[in-house]
Amino acid sequence: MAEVLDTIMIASDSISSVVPVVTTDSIASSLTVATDTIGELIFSLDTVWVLLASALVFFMQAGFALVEAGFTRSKNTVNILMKNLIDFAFGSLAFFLIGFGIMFGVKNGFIGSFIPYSDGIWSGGIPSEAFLIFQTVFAATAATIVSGAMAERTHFVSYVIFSVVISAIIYPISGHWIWGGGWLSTLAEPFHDFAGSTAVHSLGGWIGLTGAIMLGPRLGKFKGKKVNAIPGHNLTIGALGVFILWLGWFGFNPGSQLAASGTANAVAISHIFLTTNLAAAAGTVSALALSWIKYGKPSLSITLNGTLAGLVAVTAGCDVVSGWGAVAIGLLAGILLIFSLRLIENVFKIDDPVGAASVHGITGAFGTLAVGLFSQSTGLFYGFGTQALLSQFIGVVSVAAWGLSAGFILFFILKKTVGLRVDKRVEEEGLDIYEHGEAAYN
Amino acid sequence: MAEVLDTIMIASDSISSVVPVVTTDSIASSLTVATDTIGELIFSLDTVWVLLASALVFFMQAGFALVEAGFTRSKNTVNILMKNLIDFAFGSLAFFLIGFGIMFGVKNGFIGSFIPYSDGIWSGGIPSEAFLIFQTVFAATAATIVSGAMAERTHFVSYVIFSVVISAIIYPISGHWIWGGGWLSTLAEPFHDFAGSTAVHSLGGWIGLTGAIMLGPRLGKFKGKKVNAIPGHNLTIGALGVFILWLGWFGFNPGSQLAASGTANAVAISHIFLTTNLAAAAGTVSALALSWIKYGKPSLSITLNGTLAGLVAVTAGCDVVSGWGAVAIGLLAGILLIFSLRLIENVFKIDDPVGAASVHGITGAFGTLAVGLFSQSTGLFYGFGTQALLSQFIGVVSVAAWGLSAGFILFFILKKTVGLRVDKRVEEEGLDIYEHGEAAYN
Amino acid sequence: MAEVLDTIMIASDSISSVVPVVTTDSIASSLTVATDTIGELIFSLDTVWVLLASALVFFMQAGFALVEAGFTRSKNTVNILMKNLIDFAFGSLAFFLIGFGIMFGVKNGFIGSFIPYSDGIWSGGIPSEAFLIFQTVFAATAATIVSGAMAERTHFVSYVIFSVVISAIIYPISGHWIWGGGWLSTLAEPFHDFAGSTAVHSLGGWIGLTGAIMLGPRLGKFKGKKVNAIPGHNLTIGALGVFILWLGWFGFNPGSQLAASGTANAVAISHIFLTTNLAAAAGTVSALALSWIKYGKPSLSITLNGTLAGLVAVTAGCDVVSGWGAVAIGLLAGILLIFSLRLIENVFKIDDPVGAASVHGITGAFGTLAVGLFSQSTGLFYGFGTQALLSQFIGVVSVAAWGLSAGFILFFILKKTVGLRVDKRVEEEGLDIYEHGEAAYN
Amino acid sequence: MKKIEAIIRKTKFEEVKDALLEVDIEWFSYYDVRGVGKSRQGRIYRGVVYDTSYIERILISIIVRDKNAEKTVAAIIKAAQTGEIGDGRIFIIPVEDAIRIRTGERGDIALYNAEKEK
Amino acid sequence: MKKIEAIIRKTKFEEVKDALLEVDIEWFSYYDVRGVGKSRQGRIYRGVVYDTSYIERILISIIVRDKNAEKTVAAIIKAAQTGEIGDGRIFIIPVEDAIRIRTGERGDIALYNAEKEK
Amino acid sequence: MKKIEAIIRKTKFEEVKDALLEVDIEWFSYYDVRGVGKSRQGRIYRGVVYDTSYIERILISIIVRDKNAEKTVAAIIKAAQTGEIGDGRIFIIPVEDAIRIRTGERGDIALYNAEKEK
Ligand SMILES: Nc1ncnc2c1ncn2[C@@H]1O[C@H](COP(=O)(O)OP(=O)(O)O)[C@@H](O)[C@H]1O
Ligand SMILES: Nc1ncnc2c1ncn2[C@@H]1O[C@H](COP(=O)(O)OP(=O)(O)O)[C@@H](O)[C@H]1O
Ligand SMILES: Nc1ncnc2c1ncn2[C@@H]1O[C@H](COP(=O)(O)OP(=O)(O)O)[C@@H](O)[C@H]1O
Repeated sequence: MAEVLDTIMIASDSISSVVPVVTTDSIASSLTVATDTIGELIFSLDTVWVLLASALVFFMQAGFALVEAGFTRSKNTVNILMKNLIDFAFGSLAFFLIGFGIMFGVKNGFIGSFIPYSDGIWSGGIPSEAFLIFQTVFAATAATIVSGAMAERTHFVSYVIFSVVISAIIYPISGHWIWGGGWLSTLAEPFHDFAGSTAVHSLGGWIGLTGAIMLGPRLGKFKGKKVNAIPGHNLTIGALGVFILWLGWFGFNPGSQLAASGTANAVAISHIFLTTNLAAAAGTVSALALSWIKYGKPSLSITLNGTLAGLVAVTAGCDVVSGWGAVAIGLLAGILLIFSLRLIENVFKIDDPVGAASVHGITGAFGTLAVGLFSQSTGLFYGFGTQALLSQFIGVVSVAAWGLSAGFILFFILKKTVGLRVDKRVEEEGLDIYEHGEAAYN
Repeated sequence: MAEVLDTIMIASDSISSVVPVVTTDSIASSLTVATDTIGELIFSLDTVWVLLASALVFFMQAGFALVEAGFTRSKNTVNILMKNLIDFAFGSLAFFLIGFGIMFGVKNGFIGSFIPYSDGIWSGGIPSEAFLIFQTVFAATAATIVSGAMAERTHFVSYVIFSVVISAIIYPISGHWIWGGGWLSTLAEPFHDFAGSTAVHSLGGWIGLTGAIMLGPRLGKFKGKKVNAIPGHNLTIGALGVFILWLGWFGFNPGSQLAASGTANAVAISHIFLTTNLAAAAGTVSALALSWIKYGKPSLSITLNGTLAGLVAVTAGCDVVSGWGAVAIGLLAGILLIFSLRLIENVFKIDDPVGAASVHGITGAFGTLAVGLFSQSTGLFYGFGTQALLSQFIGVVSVAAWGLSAGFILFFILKKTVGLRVDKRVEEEGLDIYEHGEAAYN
Repeated sequence: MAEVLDTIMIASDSISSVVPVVTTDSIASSLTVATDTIGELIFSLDTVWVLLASALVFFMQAGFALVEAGFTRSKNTVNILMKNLIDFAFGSLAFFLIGFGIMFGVKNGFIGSFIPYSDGIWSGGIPSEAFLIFQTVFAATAATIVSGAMAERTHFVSYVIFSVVISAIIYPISGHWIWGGGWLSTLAEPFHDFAGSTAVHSLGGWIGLTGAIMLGPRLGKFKGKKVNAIPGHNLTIGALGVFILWLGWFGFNPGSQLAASGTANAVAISHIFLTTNLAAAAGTVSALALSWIKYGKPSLSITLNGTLAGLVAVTAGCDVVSGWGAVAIGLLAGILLIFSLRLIENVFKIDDPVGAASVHGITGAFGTLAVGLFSQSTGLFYGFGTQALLSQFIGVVSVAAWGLSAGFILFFILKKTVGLRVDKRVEEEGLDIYEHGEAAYN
Repeated sequence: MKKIEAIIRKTKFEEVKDALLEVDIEWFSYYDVRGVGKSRQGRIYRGVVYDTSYIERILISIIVRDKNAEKTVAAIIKAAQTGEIGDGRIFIIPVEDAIRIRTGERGDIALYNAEKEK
Repeated sequence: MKKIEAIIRKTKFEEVKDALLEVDIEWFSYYDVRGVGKSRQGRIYRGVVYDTSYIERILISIIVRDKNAEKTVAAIIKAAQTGEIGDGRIFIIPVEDAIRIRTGERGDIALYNAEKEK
Repeated sequence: MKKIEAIIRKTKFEEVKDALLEVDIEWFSYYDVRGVGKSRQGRIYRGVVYDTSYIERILISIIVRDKNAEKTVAAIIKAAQTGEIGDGRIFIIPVEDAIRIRTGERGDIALYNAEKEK
């Protein structure tokens, strides 16, 4: 690139220095070179932005691994870490081979095309490989969420299979509806899910919920009417995981702009950065406050979940809500989360060890609906009527239906074939030794 | 943005291809578009730089959480993690609502204006929301530092209150003096604190010192003349925290340039990156060497503090000192640190569990003064007289006075109202169970 | 920079608005300013890219520290952390003072010049200080790798000395051959090691292997014919380390492009990002599969090593292999790794606690050779004959010879002077207490 | 007085605790032990397979008055038994004396709560 | 010989150690135990409140010659007593024999340092 | 029945385990203890030097039939002895009864494997 520019410089230097030779033509051609170079710079800056955002989102895999490991028991730590490692590994390959084509391939409203990634499938303002990477790290997130809800009792071989199916097929299909030009993006008022409250988080949450139901609770979780707490083994690691996720979200949301150049984009990514942070902060604060009021003591485990709830909720509308809107969404998400945790655990007696269904499923759905209320350009609270809210509702419901039913079929098949749940003895003594032959701590 | 550019391209293509139509006017207007686009690109690149720097600085919250957790006992780990989580959450909201206005609002020498953040308060070469985010992550750092000095014995409710007050009021006021156009920035030779050795670190250190004094030492720390070591429970976590902080500092210092475009800025941020790293390395080495000589063995806990000392010290002058100057500052900071730790603990019998007053207060002050010596453009050692040194001295002393007195008033009120220190029994059995009803490790 | 641009804007505004004054000359001079500004932007964007990549690569130090700490016993954790901290600290200073000059100084084929870093040594499209920083974080990686192979039994003072020698002299010399314009870069078909499979990883692996041999195995590792497993104390920490390394590699490889502006660079860094990720994923998957088949259970410790193997192997050719090529290289690296671990441990009875010689040495060499096969522009599999493969072979062998012999001489001298290995009692009770007077966990 | 040392499965701890509370054993200590036994587990670490039978167990230590020993043993067996290999063992060890640190009281009285049982 | 098992507060450990050294008890072992007792603590985890009384304690195990038993007990009580609930207990258990692994010496002599006490 | 409590170096554990298996002791429990003794270590933490003699040891607890006590002790000594200070001690404590939780069997039979030894 430097060489190209040298040419322009020499050209334009000659223009200004050697006065007589200046002709309109030579200026015009220098200008063309300059303009082309500007175009390339725009392309480059956007690429840099998307790649660095991808790196941040990738790091969320570590965040999820730590959160899930920290919030479960030490006898299953190797298993949890392994799941989080291999779902990204398999997911990267599966999305390259199958998922990307399904999600972004030739457009029909329901599904893309079954072809491996190639340069021509997608084109836009960044290299298609940069776009592929960014989409890959998103796809892997959906699968990872599921592993949390099904922790401490799932057969490892089953996990490998369903994590591949999720990244390769389930996620790309609903993703196609929303981001691949599918039917949700062509509603009269298009369904708005900027960075994936529904496309990624809710979907993961619903599949996880289905899995948790079909697996049944961990041994000892429910005893008659009594709900037993099964505390995680290392909250330091869990808290670090949440900090890493918070960091990663600064790639997840602002990166979804897919561009940074130009005043409009620069202002947009700054705004998204701000709303993301405010919602996270607000979710933390409201979960803290409510846990304090409800249980008499400010609980770290709940507060950490509150942070995630705020982040998940704002993801759909981070680009269109105001700073104040983000605070409101975060506060509500933190509160909703606590009730959701209770509901799922105490009322429905579903055992979701890390609360994935609540954090990702419920608050993801809430955040998506909230766009219909808080969007500054379409929201009810800004006087734009219920049109957008309706579209959001359709999107939330159809993705939930998809996640629950696809999850059900998938887990049902696995249950009948390789088996979904480990033996009682394995569960009691820990999956680490029986499934992996290794202990995390020695 | 791509569309805009397409227009120019088409325009300039037409200019060069359709030879006869080339008029001076059409070229001039294409040139205007090109120039505007360049302006937008500058704006965008600076925004990207500041946002990514903000993400790195945000991650320092995790670093502080781990350092503080690792260097204290396991029975108080939930409490420490909780503090580091909620001070950022409350701090983000408080700075949005109050702090930003006080720090950057209508300029009078002592304080800004009491208004929530809004677009008009600040304007510069990046979106004001990007600037807000960058300042938010800085504000939260000051509060976090305090929690280290007051660890293992502070009432949680008190902590919540004072962390809000610090982010919302105390930090923004002295911040206004230095960075908001206040009196320190209008001295004859303006006080130079590039990225906050004094504005952030020293301030946090002094408030923490006040708090540590007013709380009194942890039970069992001093027994008659004897000083007991209370070793931290997990140095692996502590070391990871230091690595994360070091990483975050690459956002903290180079990000404070607030711009990256143009040769001058690019050279500046590279230089700042280098001086930051050299000072950290030098602080590590000198603390290692001195601890080895003094205690007969190279101590990890001290060496890690030495790294931080080097980083804190170079923060004020990272833009104006040479690489060699940075090495000198780092070496001195590592040595000063060890003497400061001894002085505070053994002579003054103040119990600062993670050494925050030494690492942030003392070496922050030292680093700020060092600008008056090592600055290549104003420093004594470069033949510029004592003018700058004097300004630095005024700044250091006035911020110290502010931190100590504001801290004193704040903690005094808390002591008389909600209470600053937990009961003896709670302290003995651990704050985790009594204040949070949770244990970090199960 | 903003001011400069304002001038152009005013200039070009005047051009387009004040119609009559438009002269060819005024346009020409505005165009020159615009072109210069574009040149500066290119410079700036490249700088931003390299600095952020440097930050990511720096973070790999934390990754190595955690991997090594996690995969060894808790009684030596302080020692391992200390080594990883101080090798970067000493390395930063040593590379600034000596290493950079040797690597990039006045070109003769074998070695550069013995002068401290100064602005004039290197020049290119980014500030030389940015280049220095990027090279510094690379240099420190080589030394860090060695500490893993020699863990749990090396005298700390010896470690300090040899880590300085590696960063200051050994690494820069072979680095000069490859990247500093030395003899390997001037072969007919130049040796291609894009980001350092050989220059960094293999070299570190070979030196580590030499060290492991000269130290002898840890007590209790081999008992007669039996090989005992000495499991690491914390796989959670180890897994986090691998995630951090994976993240850091997104700086290591794409950052080695040293430029991001222009379509060609943007496409290149995107492609490198993709190949890096695909190889890591493939290495993970093949190590998982083979460990599952070979040992009956999917082993986390091996799978984590497989991830690293994939990353190390693709580093040499990440820019020239296709996505599919990267997958192939990763798959082979994961398999090779497992056989290499067995070979070194069971056949040669060499005790390399974290498998550094296999992960970095063997798979680094393999990945470098693979360039001769898989390179889309020179590789055998793409019909370009064996020319490139031969160059790769020459490079791999000569760096191996250099690493093994320089390592041998270095360790031999240390063994005869300060001593390489700690006493039996120190090794039994742990280096933490005897060498550092501190325990990691309390 | 007797010391009852019961080595039980970790997963049975809560049930044993409840069973003990039911027979009015309200004070006891416990800690993690590892048992070595015959139910071997193959483990792998970085490719080295090693046989081991280290099984995590909880050791409950209860000091009871002689008359309470049998009911304590019975309560533990009832709660900890699964019938499968690895249920653990109970050992009964003689104890000569007990002292309550808080009051210095010695003998049987140090074991029960004066207010409650008289 | 007697085995003195003292279950004390973690925070009192240093004082007890010093007190023991003062009465010439220089060798002993200790480990962490959790006590179950009546001073219940409410804990919350992710919104589930659970009552528990698990309290971290240190168990000190000292094997002493018969003649030293009483002074050992007295030293522990003196150092560990706070007068508040939760101070812990001391148990005295008979020991039949002791062997020093290094030398194979048996009986009382295995317990004290020959050079020092004769 | 006897309880053999052996406090050994951590590094000798594997050897002791093998030695015990050789004399047909196949079941035992062990856990980490810290020993306080005279081989003091100076430690530093953030510049405060503190003397300590906390040494990590493993405590092996084996309940054996009376007739097996001596051979167990001998096996441990053989495997754990290095001759240097810090080899540890073995204590023999009387045990009144043993119960196998799985079957409820009491006495000697609870200690050995019926199928194997008869
Ligand atoms: N003789 C013994 N001495 C000490 N501990 C023992 C002894 N026998 C059994 N244990 C402990 O009890 C645990 C469980 O006993 P086990 O024999 O597996 O029960 P089961 O007879 O039901 O198979 C063992 O893992 C070990 O920790
Ligand atoms: N009968 C017992 N058997 C075993 N351990 C006991 C017994 N009684 C008390 N302990 C241990 O001692 C600890 C402290 O005893 P506690 O009864 O709380 O003291 P206090 O009598 O001063 O209230 C308990 O937490 C428990 O670990
Ligand atoms: N009287 C005792 N009571 C309890 N534990 C003891 C006693 N004497 C020794 N130990 C334990 O045994 C360990 C090793 O004993 P030590 O005296 O160091 O062996 P040696 O006699 O070979 O020097 C000590 O660290 C301590 O844990």
